[in-house]
Amino acid sequence: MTALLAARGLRLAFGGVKAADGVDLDVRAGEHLAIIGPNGAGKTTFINMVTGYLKPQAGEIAFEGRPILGLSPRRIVRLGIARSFQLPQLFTEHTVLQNAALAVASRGTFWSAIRPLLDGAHVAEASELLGRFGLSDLAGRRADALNEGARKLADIAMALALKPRLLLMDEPTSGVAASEKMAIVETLVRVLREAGVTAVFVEHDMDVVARFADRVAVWNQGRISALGPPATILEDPAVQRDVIGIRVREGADAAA
Amino acid sequence: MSRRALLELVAALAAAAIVLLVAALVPWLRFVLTIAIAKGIAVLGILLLLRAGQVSFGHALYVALAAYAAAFAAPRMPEALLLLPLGALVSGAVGLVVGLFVVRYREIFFGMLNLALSMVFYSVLEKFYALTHGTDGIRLPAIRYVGTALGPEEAGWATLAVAILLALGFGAFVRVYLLSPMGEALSAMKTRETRLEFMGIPARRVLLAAYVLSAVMAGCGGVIIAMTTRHVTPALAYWTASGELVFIAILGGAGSVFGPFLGAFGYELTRTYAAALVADAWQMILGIVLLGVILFAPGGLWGMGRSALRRRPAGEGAA
Amino acid sequence: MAGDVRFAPGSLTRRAALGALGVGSLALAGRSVQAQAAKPSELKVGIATYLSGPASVFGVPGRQAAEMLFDEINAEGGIAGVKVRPIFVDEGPGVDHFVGEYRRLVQSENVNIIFSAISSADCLACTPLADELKRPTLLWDCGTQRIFEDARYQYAVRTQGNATPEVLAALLYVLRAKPDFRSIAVVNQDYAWGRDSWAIWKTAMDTLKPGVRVAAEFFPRFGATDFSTEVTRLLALRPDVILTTSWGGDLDAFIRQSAERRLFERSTFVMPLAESSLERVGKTLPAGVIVGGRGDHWFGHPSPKDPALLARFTENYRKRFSTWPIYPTHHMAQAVFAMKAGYEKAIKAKGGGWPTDAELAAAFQGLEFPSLTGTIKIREDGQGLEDQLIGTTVHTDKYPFPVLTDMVVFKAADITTPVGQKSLDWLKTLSPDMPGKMPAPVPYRG
Amino acid sequence: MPGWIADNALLIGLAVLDGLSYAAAVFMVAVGLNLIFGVLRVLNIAHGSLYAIGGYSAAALGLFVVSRGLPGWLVFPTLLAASVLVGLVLGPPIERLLRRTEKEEPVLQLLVTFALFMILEDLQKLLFGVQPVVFDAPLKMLGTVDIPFGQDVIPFTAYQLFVLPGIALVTLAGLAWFLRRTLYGRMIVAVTTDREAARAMGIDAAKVTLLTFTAGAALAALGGALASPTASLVPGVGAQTIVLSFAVVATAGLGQIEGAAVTSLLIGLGRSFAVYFEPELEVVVPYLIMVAVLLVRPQGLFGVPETRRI
Repeated sequence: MTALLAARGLRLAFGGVKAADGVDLDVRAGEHLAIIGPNGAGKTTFINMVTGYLKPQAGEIAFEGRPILGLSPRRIVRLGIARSFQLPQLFTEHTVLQNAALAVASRGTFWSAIRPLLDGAHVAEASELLGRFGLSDLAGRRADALNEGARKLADIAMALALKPRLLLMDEPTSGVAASEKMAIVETLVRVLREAGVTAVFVEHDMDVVARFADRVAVWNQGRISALGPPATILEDPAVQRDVIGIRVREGADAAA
Repeated sequence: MSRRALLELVAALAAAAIVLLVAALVPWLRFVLTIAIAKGIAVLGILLLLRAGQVSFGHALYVALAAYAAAFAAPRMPEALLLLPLGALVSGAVGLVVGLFVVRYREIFFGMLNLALSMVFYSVLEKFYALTHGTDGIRLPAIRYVGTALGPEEAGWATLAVAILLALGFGAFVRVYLLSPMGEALSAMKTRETRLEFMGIPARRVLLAAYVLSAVMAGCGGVIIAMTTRHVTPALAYWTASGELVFIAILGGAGSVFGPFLGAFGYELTRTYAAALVADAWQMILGIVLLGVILFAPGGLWGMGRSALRRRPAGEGAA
Repeated sequence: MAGDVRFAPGSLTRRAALGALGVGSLALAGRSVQAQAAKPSELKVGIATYLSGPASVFGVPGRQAAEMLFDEINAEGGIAGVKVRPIFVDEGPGVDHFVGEYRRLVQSENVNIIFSAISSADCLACTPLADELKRPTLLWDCGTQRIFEDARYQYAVRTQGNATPEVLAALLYVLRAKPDFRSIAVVNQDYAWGRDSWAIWKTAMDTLKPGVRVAAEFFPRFGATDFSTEVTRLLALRPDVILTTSWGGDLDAFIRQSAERRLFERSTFVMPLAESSLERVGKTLPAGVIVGGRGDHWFGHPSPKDPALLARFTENYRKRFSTWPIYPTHHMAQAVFAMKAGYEKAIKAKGGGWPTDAELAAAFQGLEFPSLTGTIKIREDGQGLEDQLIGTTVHTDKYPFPVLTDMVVFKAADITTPVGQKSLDWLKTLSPDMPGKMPAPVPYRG
Repeated sequence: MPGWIADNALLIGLAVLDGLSYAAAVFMVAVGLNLIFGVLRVLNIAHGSLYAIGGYSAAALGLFVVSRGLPGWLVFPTLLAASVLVGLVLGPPIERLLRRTEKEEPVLQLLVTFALFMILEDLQKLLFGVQPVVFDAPLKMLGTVDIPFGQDVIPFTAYQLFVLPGIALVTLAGLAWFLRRTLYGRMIVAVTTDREAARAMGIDAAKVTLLTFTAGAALAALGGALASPTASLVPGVGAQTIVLSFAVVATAGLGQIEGAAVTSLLIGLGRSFAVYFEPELEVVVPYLIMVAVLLVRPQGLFGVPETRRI
């Protein structure tokens, strides 16, 4: 299987903290790859580097065999890489439908940008997309009036509206009430499978990872310390100690 | 055309008719109304920028640029239908050059760079005294309309008519623009500019397009002002003139293309009546009006009118 | 409209009533503008002056003089039995607003005559309007010489001089008082008057005394408050003469900062507008400074035509406003006197009938009328011929501020650009013996 | 270039002296505006009016002190007292108005200050009249200092040479100390840097806002008070002062007092060099400096680039 995205030797340090310290990572076409790791390990940095928001100090990234390092986020999006955000980046003064429609319209050319945003084609596609995410009932609401779960889904829907071949998701379920979490994951799994999109997601919740991922990469101290199918990785004692264990303790602290 | 668009079109035409009627009934107001419409057109451009959350404290630059372009060209080319595109072109071209620079900045930096550039232009008008006559200004000759020389009275009417047509045209255009992805991207910029970039939309270019359009509209406003007062001075470019445009935008309300015109009428009429009532405290009256609008009706005159319209059916039901 | 109110319950009543009021006042405002030959019940005078911004330094004294003189005219029964009423408008907001105000004065207030304005830009903008709207207009204080040199107007005349004689008089005075000066520096405000007055001075100086070196040309921002850098530069340059046509706050600050740093000891100052600052700056302004007041205006004029008139005006003004009158009050008085004389002339020409606007406007052409200090004649081109008084400051015990000595009253006809010529061209034709022919200076008599 | 400097060494020396005193005057007006901007994120257009009213009040109080025959040195505390008074009387009500509109769009807050500017402009006229007001007792009391200039001497006023730069330095040092070493100062810095984080830490933002605004207003008034001995106060002086301060704030970077100091210095020196060597450029110097600085550092001289967390 060829790599859709290939990262080689990525290095990036903020002051003394090495967020990436020689990372090699391949994303295979069609897979759902989870990146797990302790907080502050640099997982989000990876997404930021791939999408052009941060520039690594060394290394290379190729998408479909084409180097994309140094391109602006905008160019990278146009090549077919979209992302969602840990803190959903919605246009808060717009309705959910407008958000989605704007994302749909953003694929268009300049002249289509002069047509009304809410004309037939944009709206039809945006509505259909929101429907797939189960957000139809909320389409008319302003984006700042949604609960966290719906905001997360809308955020991802907007990324998907760009028809990417690679979707990067930064903690798609963080901040969502535990009771809603699995429902969101089910929606996501279904929608992404239907769309046939390759997806990379950073996640802390091992249940989500287990349900969602085809492969898991463990990001620890700026390196990929383990990579493999969820069954293997999540059972690895070292991973449990370094990553999952910490999560458990954090959870215990929060509970106490 | 949607029902709402039709309704707005009817309202706009009715407003135009009212303006003409008032100008016919009260001759001296024709001048004030023409100036108000000219400023309204300029404020339409401010409205676009406000949508993106950016406040330019220097758009008087484009009003003045076009007004001076008209004043310089008028002796050789005294034709309204040529002066208007000329002013729009000059302002638009300078807007493009300046825009390429200022759209990289946001908020205070955006506002202050615009202010700085307009003040530089203001100084240039003073410094090149031999050409511009400084604060004395330049007088425009009588302007022809479609090649016809008109008497002062008819010229006044013609300018008002041109102003109204331009206002209707730009109003309709801005309404369409704001509802298009380009326009929606402006307000999207205000809330989440980074997201736009991650959607492949070049935020700076979205702002640049709006900026150039706003310069063009300010330019058209400037030419109308020049043709109406027939005397241009550097005061057109002073920073308080830019502040006035923002003032009008907020007074009218940024929620609709009607806002700028409501604001401009409100502003000019308040100023005129305040000046007539208390010649040496009109500023204070304007200030108090503005403060009142911000504190009690932050949606501006448009927002006030709309909520009054919304409330009315209920009121009638009760009565 | 009242009928609507009946149907409207609650809050609507108020709204409808307000609406009715609004329309009512608009309609009232638009009443006929065709007031003509019938004698009016009162004579309304629109007066444009600065009531806001830095130029209110002149605008407010102008208004005060108008209020006082209008009261005096009314106390004497008005003009031909008609009481006069001033309607003031503020020039502060700028030309585009002022043009609207001018129209309002004519078309809504339906004034009989307009006094306009302090700002040259306002005068340039409104003179064509005067002809367009056919309303007699007296240019009462603006300085630019361009108005009647560039065009002719039927309805507008100027009841005072203009920049050319005002600046030329000061130059002639310097050429006589300090004939061998070799260098000059200028510190003028950066706006039309500052630039124009320097152009006039420079052109005339190059004709009358070629070869004077211009050591520095400063045009600080209009409204500048800090001149310390300019003062330092001038202290280092030591020009023989320093010219400044600044006025108001700018001039006051410049005088104080120069005095404190002894610049007055190094150079001879020429300040053609300083008469209006004398009382404020007081004896900070040293003796030996050449001062003018845009005309032959000063309460201590050496030879007023009607000494009682000047004394009475000065005294009444001081009593009412507790300050000395300055040149804008004189200019306002000239406009008021011109209005009175113009009406009387027009009424006489009509054998006692009330004149139309056109007849009144015609009466102003060639009119001679008294000023507080002399007589002013309006030339056929509409320009007023006003004498110019220039003097040198001296300190006395009688006043807490400098007074003028070695006063020269220049005859207007000698120093005003002839009809049909442009100032800058005419100044190039002056003959070098001109300073020698000026009247003898008159010393101060306490 | 070195040749030119050698030829003009003496003049350059004078230009620096002039530039320093001008810079001090600019700094005194701009620093309060910058402080307020840092905390409230509002460009206070009424700052110019506070400057003017400060100047008028100082002149009025000073003239009163002199007319009563009180000891001359009292005029200096009078300048300070007038400024504090103006800050205390006008600062809190304006701040209240601004806080009322806090939830609205930023442009509305800006317009609130524009409205206040218009109101205060006329109020000032009603209170103090239109005739230029000067109170030059402090200037005269301190006399002049002769600076050698080749064979010549150039008198400078001691006020310009020592008092203005001195007070500016004391203000700068005092503010720096206050902001770094005191609790309230640190609260102000915290709110300036990150309002949300400061709130989350339990800082009473309302209190900080009130304190900052009052202090900023007093500083504006002090700027006016310090100018009153040399400058003429006339209607409209506020409008002209405020644009210059705007340029300083944008050039300096958000709320950075050191930035305001350096920018004032740049503008002061730039202006005096312009007057010496290219007078026609004088008026546009501040704007040219601003454009140049922002071209190189888009966040202002001392501003920290805002990295948005996404």
